[in-house]
Amino acid sequence: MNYVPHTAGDRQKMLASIGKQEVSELFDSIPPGARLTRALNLPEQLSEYEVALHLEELASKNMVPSRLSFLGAGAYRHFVPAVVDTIIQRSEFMTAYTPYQPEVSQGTLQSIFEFQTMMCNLTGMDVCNASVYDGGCAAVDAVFMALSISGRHKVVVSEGLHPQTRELLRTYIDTHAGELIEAPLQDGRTVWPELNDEVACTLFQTPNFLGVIEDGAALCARTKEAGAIPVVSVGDPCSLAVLKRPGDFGGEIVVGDAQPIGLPLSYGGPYAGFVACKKQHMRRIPGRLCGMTVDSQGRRGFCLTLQAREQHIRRDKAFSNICTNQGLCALAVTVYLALLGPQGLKEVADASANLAHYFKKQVASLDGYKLVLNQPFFHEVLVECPGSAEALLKTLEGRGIVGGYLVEKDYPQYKNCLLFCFTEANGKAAVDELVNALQHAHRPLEGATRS
Amino acid sequence: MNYVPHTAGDRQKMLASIGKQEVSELFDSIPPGARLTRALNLPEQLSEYEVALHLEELASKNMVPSRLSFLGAGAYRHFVPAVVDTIIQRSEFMTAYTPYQPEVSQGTLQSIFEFQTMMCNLTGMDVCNASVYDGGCAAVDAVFMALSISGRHKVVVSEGLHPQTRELLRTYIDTHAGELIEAPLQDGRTVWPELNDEVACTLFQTPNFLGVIEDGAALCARTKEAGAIPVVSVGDPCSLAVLKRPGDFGGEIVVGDAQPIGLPLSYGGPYAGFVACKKQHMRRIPGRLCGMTVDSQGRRGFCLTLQAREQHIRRDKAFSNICTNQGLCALAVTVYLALLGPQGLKEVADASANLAHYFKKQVASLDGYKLVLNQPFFHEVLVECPGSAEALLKTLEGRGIVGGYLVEKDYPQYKNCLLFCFTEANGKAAVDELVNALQHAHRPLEGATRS
Amino acid sequence: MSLTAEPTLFEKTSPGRRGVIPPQENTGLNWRDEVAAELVSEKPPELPELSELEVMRHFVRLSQLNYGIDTTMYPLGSCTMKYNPRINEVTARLPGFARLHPMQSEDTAQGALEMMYHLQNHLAEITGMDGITLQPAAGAQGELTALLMVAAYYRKRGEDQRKVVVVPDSSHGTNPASAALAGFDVVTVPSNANGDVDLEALKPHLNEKLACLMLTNPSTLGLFENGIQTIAKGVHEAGGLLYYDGANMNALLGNARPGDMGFDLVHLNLHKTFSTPHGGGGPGAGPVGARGELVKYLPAPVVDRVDGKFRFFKPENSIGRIRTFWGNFLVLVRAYTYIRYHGPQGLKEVGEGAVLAANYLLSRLKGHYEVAYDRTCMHEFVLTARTSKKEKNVKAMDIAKRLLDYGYYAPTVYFPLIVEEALMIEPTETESLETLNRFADTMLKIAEEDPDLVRSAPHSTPVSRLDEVRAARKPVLRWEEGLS
Amino acid sequence: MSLTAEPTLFEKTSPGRRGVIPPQENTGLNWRDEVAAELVSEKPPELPELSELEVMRHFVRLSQLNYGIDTTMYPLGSCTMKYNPRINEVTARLPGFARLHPMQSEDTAQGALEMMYHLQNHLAEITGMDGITLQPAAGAQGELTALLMVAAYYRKRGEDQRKVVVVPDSSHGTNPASAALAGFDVVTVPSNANGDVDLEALKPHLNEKLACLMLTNPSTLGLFENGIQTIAKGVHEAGGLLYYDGANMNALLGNARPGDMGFDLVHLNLHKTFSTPHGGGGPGAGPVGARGELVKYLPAPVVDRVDGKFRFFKPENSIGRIRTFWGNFLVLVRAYTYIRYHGPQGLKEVGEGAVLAANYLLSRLKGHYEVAYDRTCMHEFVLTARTSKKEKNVKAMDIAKRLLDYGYYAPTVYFPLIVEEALMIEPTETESLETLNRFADTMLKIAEEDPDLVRSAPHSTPVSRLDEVRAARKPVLRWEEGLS
Ligand SMILES: Cc1ncc(COP(=O)(O)O)c(C=O)c1O
Ligand SMILES: Cc1ncc(COP(=O)(O)O)c(C=O)c1O
Repeated sequence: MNYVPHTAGDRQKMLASIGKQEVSELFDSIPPGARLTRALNLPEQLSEYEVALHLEELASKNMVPSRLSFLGAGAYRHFVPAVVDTIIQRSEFMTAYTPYQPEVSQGTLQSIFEFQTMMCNLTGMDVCNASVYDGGCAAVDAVFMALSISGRHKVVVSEGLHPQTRELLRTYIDTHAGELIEAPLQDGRTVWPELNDEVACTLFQTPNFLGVIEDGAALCARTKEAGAIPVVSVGDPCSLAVLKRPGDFGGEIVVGDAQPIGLPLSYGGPYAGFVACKKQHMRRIPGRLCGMTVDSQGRRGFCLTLQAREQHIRRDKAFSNICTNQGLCALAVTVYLALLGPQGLKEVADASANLAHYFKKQVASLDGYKLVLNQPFFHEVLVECPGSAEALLKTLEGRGIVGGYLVEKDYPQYKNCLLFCFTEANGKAAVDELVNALQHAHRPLEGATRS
Repeated sequence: MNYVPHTAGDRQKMLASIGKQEVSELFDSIPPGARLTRALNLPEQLSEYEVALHLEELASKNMVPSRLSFLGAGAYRHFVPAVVDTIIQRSEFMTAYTPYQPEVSQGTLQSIFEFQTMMCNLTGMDVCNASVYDGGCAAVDAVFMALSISGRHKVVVSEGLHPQTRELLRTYIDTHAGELIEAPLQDGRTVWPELNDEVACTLFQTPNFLGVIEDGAALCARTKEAGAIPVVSVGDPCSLAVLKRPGDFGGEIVVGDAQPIGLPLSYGGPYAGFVACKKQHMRRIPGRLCGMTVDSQGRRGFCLTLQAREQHIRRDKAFSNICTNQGLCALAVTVYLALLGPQGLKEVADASANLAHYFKKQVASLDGYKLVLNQPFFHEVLVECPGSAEALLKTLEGRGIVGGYLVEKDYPQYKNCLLFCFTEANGKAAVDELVNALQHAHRPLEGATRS
Repeated sequence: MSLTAEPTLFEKTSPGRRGVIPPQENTGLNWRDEVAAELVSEKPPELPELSELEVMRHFVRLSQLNYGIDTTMYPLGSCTMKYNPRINEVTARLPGFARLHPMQSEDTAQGALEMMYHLQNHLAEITGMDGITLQPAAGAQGELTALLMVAAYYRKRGEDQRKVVVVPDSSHGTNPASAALAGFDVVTVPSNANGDVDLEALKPHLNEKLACLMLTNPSTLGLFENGIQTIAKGVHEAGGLLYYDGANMNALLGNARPGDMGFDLVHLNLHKTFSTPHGGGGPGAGPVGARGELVKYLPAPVVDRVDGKFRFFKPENSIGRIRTFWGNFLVLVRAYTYIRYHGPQGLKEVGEGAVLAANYLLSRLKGHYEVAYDRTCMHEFVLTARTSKKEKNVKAMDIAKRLLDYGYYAPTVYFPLIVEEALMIEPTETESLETLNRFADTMLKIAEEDPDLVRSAPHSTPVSRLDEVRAARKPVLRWEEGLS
Repeated sequence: MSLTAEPTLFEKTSPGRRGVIPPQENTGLNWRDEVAAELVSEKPPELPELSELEVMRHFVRLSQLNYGIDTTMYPLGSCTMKYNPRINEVTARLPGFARLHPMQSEDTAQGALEMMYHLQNHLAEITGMDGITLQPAAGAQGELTALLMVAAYYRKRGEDQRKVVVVPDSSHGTNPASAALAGFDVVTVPSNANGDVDLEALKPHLNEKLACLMLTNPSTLGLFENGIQTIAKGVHEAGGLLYYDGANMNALLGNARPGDMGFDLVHLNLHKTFSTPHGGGGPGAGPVGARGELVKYLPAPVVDRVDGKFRFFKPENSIGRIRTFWGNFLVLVRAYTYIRYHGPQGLKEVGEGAVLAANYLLSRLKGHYEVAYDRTCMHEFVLTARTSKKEKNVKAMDIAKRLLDYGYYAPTVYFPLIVEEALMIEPTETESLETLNRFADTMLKIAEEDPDLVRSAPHSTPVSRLDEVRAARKPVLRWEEGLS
């Protein structure tokens, strides 16, 4: 099958106009050795119906998280209103390119402008770009920004930053001759080591990977004392509705992934990373920016701007190589935020945090389970389990519960500890069911040891 | 929850302008005895998320037909391309009303015009309306048309017409002082009784309810000899791509349900009935018609026309009371037909018929199963089962197979017979699986009788 | 943007071009070999030949020529063009609903039946009725269904002489049309100066021939029928039945119920009050409710719960089946979703919001436009352009067309018939104060505009006023070679 | 229709208005009681307050200000704006994919991993590579990924001195930007009069400092690189690697493979060749393929099958993780759907259709427009308006803008940089002959139009040319009180 509309007759007409006999002649410039003379070794074509069935079958082999899913760890299952998907499926949004021709792209451009505005308001920054690949890449971008702004080379990163983001930094840091210094957590909270004048920036996440709300004000203040740039990574950005904003406590660059505010889990992508910053760093920000201006008749309009930062103008001198970004995902976030509004987003955050604190209370009273950290937290709670946490996860799975995240993979110090996440999409009854399951999960195991 | 945007402040402003203190005052014209003073006794409101979960739960209690579904009997599971739903979900189509203001409804109007055209082409008629409620109602409408055109009162209806449509005729016929005469099938094919000059019309279905392709030419000819109007009901309209069209064999009014050509099964609705006819009956056709005309600047445009037939103009003298029709369903059909095109629709019909004939061959060789009819058929086959057909259906259900239709409910003469339906959405492998299941289904039963 | 006319599909066709290709499988046989040649057509059907992209683009472009609720305020009186919630589109597309075959066994469709069962009960509670059928596909079919029940009821009681259905002169066209279709004689009673049914004029018809009085309440003037209790008493004393056309039920949700006003039968328009999308003409759903004895006459089947299982059954004196299968099921799913979303409080707020919005808009327009009946209105109100027509030769239709230029859909015009140059405006509860104000400002502006400008409107739409006379005189109802 | 400007969300806000209300449950506690007050904000965030209908209408109206593939031909060179099949949107929304949590155990995501495993293999076959990573989110990230692999490869071999990446002067901006970002020194080589890499100019760089030559083939001029085999030989003999920028792979599908031409590394743009929607800027996916030894350097994780189970694993010398989680998964689902739909034959027809359409359009425009390199093109070609600029002062940008008036999106302009006044046109295989002809006719018409008219275009779009200088000089990058 294909979507090529040319009939045999069309092909004849086209070839005649070109002055060729056969379509294959058009490929004559390919040297014989480089020309494929066999068919590609791929499965045979399927009709639309068959391909849909095939994909349905593949999809059915996955276990779909329900209300009984308590997995967060960097991707959060919040409720997304139906309007969001309706809008992003609008042909005029979905099948447009990057808005190079602003006169026929005002829809995309204005929505980017609205995205930028709302993300600035949420983070307390002055400028936000039109999205980058994901939250991890946004953190890398911010570090590169800081290295280039400061001319320094050390980057102090909290152990509370998402482990995968820390991996990314390790992958990329050499390209900028940077040096990564990891600041360990103490009881789940970041403590900076000595910061000297080689430090370009610090980078911490709040709420951090273990769910803890960091003391952002203190961390930023210490960073600034050292003349470094405080970069803040946002855990779940819905928390910005109820927690002090990075801009309020001294952050100068704020990054994160907007997935939790408008995007489905999607097995990890596409999401929408963002980089926001204070005005002074504006010209160093990577990615597209949309600005408000006027047209030749003085009417308001929007266009891409400050493109001198970008690869298509600056080539090897550009600050970033990004071209295609996560536009449609950013649009989804824009629609989500417009739908939820200040009160709605606050309620999402409150409901999530309340359920997490409700769980904490319940789990603390369960035999064998222990709260690991004694810190303020948002919607994720670290719990030490009696016995093997991995086995516990399997048991829960058998009951249709997607349990928490096994942190020992990334934090060996927290053996048999699970990070449970709660959002408004769980609901109290699901939390009660989880608690109940936890309470009974280890019975058979205990029984087994006794016999 | 609600979708009312008025804030408390808005309400105050609005009341002030009206000159009232409280919204409840606006209801003062309702006499106290008629005013509800308690809350409605309904389940409490749910958030969008919760209502979605609730409906998902209800939906999950239904068994969803897969490729292994062989149920037809008036509703046919053909493949519907994804584009269809995309188009009918376009805001501008979905949230518009009947196109009373043609200047801002050209999208709806032109697509109705295209629907009318394609349905005329498929049926061989000159005029088709913009849809009526369903295929059964279309048949009733056609009978009313014929009664009114002919001034006669008898209506001869084939037993091969969908049993539910025959029920409808029984419900409605008295209102028009008509008299229904049922013409029994002989070996699955319609044979008219004596037709005299009291007969307003005859009405038969092809392919009929038992899957048989009627001898339309003979049936229409005999009808016309009696000075009556031949009304033809189309079984699955995809058959029009490969069978002689009613217009070709003498039909003057053609009705049917367009569900099979573009609409999901939807547990029976909404579907799209249609009434098409030859030019001479045009001014008696019920329902909306869209016509091509010009605007005040001579540009082509479309508008509703011949409205003098309709209730909003003619009130108690109208030919039909229809107002809201099945517009969006007709649009789905229009998109479907445009996507499939002549070749595609033909392939759908051929694939369906071929699978049915393939099945016939297989089943005929199975022990205990018998083909009931010795007639040309399209994509439904009537099979007599060894033992209880009802029990067989249950057995098949246990294997995930939605078996055929138990015709004895409507045709007591066909005891233990099942009507199996085949479409391109089944595929050969599914048919083989059905045949295999049939072969083995009665084993345990036989075993049971032996012991 | 260039919203130019879009050629028809038939002008874009190209022989041999393919769109979607259906699945195919080789069974090794050709069914044609087994069927007499004269039954079969070898010529493929006459359908346009386009690529998938061409089809997509065609309909996307066509859609752009439409106004819809999602693009603009749509103050079309009597039609309740409110926001169509998108979650309803999601629930209606759940495979467990959308893929269900209507002939499946009840055992394999318990979720569908459960939904229908609850929806029946919810609609009964909302209207104050004892039983509901979900079958009718629209309001008009609901009317016809109910009138068939009326006829059967009287037949059963041996009161076959009751052949008269009375409708007010403000009634919707479907009311008399349905009554006539059901075999009744239709009598129209006038409205009084207040817009209510003229009780004196009604009286002579309250006799042994009366089968049924059909009332819309609030009426199509947007007014609550003041005499409703007197009317109900009179009709019932005469042995007649009272029918409620529920097209305007939106106004009363949670504040009043037809059952409590004395109505015996009602229909609802789920595509109005319960906001299922109008779809450019349909589909809708027009459930009918009945009280007392009449419940036994409901069409078959209705859903009941027996021993914890949901089943279809046929009421004792049922008029029979009135359509195929079980109703416009996916429309029912949407309405059920809507009801569960709102709950009792939400529905009450809907009705109140609708009435508040209408009265507010009326207060803004009063003084600038002539009001047909100057009372507190319910969810809609009717203006009259009779003076404007007389003095400036600007008719209701002109004002309606001019609104299109400003990006609004038009009010209902020339209905109800008893108001000369009627403009019937229903803002619905989902329009914001800001939108209502902008609409009012536009109306005020139009009232001051150059009559020529208004008379020749619309000016900025893809086409201008269409020659409807030509359309009717020389009907072109399908594409044919040679057209252009 | 009135496609007037739409106010921003912030101008439509109304204090206290609610849109969607999230689910809420009373847990009997308030988390704020347990968290220090200075961490918490009591003030709700600054977001606009609108009703659901207002939000819906806002974005529907905004969308109407856009052109997209579904509304018009979008001949944007280098971007492969072909039809985005809707079935791909359906498969990407299957709950089993869309709701899957990236941190679920592999055992509970076997369907997802199976799809990724097959997609890796299919892309390897299509490109002639030995291994694929699906991780990169776009072409540019693919480039960077591959260049990190190059760096790691040479580091491992002890060839740290290989610091030079060579790009042709026709290369896309991301190529030099990625190379620089990856820490390489970028050298640009000129193209010859034929549009190919100037082999003489290249030679001096084929030395022990050469890490990699990045080539787009067909080049950004739409031309197949004539010297490809010579180049490959030269690069390899110098110990360097050859990188394939797959942005233009659409032309070659099924007819040629970079692996067979001697490329060692490739990236693909699934949002181009495999038609996942561009979404007004993204998301995309930029899988990278590698040959031989380089496979061991792919980023982690890749999917493999072990004992019938699908698992993530980390290649031996992996450069590590280059993004979070497993790639733009739902974009991968779409591309996989696309590949399975087409099969080997369908994909070949795609490439052939694209090349045929481009050459046909070129044949229609030749003689009326100056062609930058008059050769058989592949999937796109480049015109130059240099004479038009000189003689009529009508620039490439003017022609581009004028096309908007006729309802077409514009070609890519001023790229590649080596062509003065470049207009780069890529029709793609999904445009019909009729559409190509209409586009060609329009281009011919524009060539004859009054230069003033063309220079001041567009005239019929929602806004006219924007003041981009002002936008950059006084950047307004967010809404603030007082703006208008
Ligand atoms: C007052 C009134 N009654 C009845 C109807 C008919 O309802 P339907 O269009 O659903 O058949 C309408 C529809 O406009 C109406 O406004
Ligand atoms: C030739 C070429 N290379 C690379 C890229 C960058 O790809 P992406 O936008 O996916 O990052 C593009 C995109 O326009 C391109 O055209």
